[in-house]
Amino acid sequence: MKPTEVQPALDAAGQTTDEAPVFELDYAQLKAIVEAVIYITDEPLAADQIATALKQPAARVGQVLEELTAEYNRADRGLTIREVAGGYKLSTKPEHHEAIRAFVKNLKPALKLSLPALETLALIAYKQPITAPEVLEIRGVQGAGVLKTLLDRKLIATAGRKAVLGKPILYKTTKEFLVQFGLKDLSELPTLKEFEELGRLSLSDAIEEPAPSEAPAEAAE
Amino acid sequence: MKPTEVQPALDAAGQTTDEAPVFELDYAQLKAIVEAVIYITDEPLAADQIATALKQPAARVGQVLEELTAEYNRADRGLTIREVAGGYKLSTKPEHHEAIRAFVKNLKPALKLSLPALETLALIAYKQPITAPEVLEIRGVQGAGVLKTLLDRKLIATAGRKAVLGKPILYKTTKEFLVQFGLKDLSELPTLKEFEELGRLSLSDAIEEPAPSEAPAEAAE
Amino acid sequence: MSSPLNFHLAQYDGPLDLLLDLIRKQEINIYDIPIASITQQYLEYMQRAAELDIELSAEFVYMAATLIHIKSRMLLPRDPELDKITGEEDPRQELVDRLLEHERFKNAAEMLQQKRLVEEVAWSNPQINQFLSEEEEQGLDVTIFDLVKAFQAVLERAKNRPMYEVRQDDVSVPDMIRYLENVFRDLPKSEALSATELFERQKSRRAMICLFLAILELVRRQALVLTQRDAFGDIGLKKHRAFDETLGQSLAEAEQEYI
Repeated sequence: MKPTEVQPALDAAGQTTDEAPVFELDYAQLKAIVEAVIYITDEPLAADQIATALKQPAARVGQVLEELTAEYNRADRGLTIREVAGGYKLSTKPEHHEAIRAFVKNLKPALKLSLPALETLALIAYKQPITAPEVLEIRGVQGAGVLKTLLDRKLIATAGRKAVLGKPILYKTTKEFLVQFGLKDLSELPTLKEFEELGRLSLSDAIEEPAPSEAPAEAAE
Repeated sequence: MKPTEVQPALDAAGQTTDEAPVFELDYAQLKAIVEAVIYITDEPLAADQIATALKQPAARVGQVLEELTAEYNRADRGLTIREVAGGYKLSTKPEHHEAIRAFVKNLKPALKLSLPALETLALIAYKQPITAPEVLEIRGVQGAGVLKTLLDRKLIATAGRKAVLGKPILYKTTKEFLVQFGLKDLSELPTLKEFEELGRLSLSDAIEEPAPSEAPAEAAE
Repeated sequence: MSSPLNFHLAQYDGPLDLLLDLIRKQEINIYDIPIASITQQYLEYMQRAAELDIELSAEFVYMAATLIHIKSRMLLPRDPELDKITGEEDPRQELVDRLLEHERFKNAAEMLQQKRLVEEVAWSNPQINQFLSEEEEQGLDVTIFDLVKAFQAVLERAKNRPMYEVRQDDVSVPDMIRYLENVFRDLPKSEALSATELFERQKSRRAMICLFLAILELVRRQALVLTQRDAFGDIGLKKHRAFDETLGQSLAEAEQEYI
């Protein structure tokens, strides 16, 4: 067994915490418990959530998480700890899906979103908070039914009302959206500008382009 | 995503196949896959079951299982591979159960309500102030404990008495209700009309049918 | 090269989708759209759709009008004086901006789809249920949206439910037995109703007395059971196992006794 490391109790800000941990956990024990709690929970666990619940300094938990993540990433491991929606989540590695399928029948096929639904979701992700009329305006189609589907699947949620005439409801993406799409946070989304470049590259005739004056792309936020 | 059913990985005759492995798996890959399948199946997997499904020699799989079991048994691991009912199964180590239970208790759970509670809360939110008999009248059914649950969770509060026979108590939603649902004030609640508009406009379903051909989008609405 | 119209009809999610497809398939420079020919192709598509009885939404018609309007503006000689004031505005500019924006989100949607594909083959097997007590396990994760849905469902149900009207003045015990039958019929056996609430719901003293007698009658005949969670707690009423069998008989006998 690994000797208990001399670890100054540091919190996130790098300051020593005054409270003594309730359980005296040595490093190996802490690591084991962190692994166990990530294994059992269905939602991504944030590092500070773990630290608070276990009454441990955030820095210590952070170190454990880093170590665990690295260990799971080794090629001879079938599981992986990924950072999703601001937390850590255990799952099988995508590359083994063929083999896993041989063991587990009826892997519930996820309801697939149609392209219009995905486009609407993308729009909301990049322009949030945004109202339904604004979504329809940009998409150029009457597709409010898509919004209902996204709400039903908890990929988007309401976010108050916009202070304009009629006070329309604002929508934003949810934590579930980050989970379903494996995103750490919204800033992990590529910027819209990158998609523009992509579109322009697919334009094969290399005609001189009048550089668009005002780049309409925004940073994801 | 969660698998639902375990499929015994035996071929029709229920025998281990002699055929050469279809996938050439190196040792690290095999180990990773075995770890993944033991994690994902809820029922214990027998060694020969795994060997058959992966078309691997039983001895090789046995060795992998032994190695995995030994690795998980290290003190800094929170999980363990146990032999149960002639098979292998991943679970948390019993010595951490106390800590895990404490951890789960500490998790701030999402606002969860039973369907009767949700319906009652919805009625109170939209019709407040409202009396218990009125709620009963509209819902048609009324669990006796629902109002108490909502009161206990501080989602509703009393708001005086109604000046009718029996002077029934009036109920209204609380500040905690607003906090839980992320509302600035009650005017941010979506109206039924807004909600119906979302539904009515759902001309095309946003859920994709099992993808036909390469049509990039759903039928135009 | 195949005709640009050689596509599966009605696969477009709106006019922007169609236009973008026409432009990209023919490798047209989006910043210099030959508006006349694109308009013609667009109208041909609409015509083909009409022939095949494919209904196009109003947005397709509106876009056709927009295209024709742009085309006519392109044909008009430009007034150099006006250009000085308003700036050299290309009549196509707004459309191009919308198309580019649309394309960006199409690409973003594809990116999301790719990410989703990876997620779909990464499986989790959380075991939290083993560590939850029974009561914690139940319940829904709720949002405002669920709240509106629940409200709508309740109103819908109330609208469709045949209400058993108890007249105020001459209400009787059999009336109240029928009333209780109505209230309990669709209730699951495990769910208890608050007796207090049932009483509060009555509009007259006489109705309350009849309800009280009806409850006593049904409890005696084992159609209902009384429950109480804690001492001095609210009295609840639940269906007895034999609810269905005993209720009819109770009613028949009460009709004779209480006339």
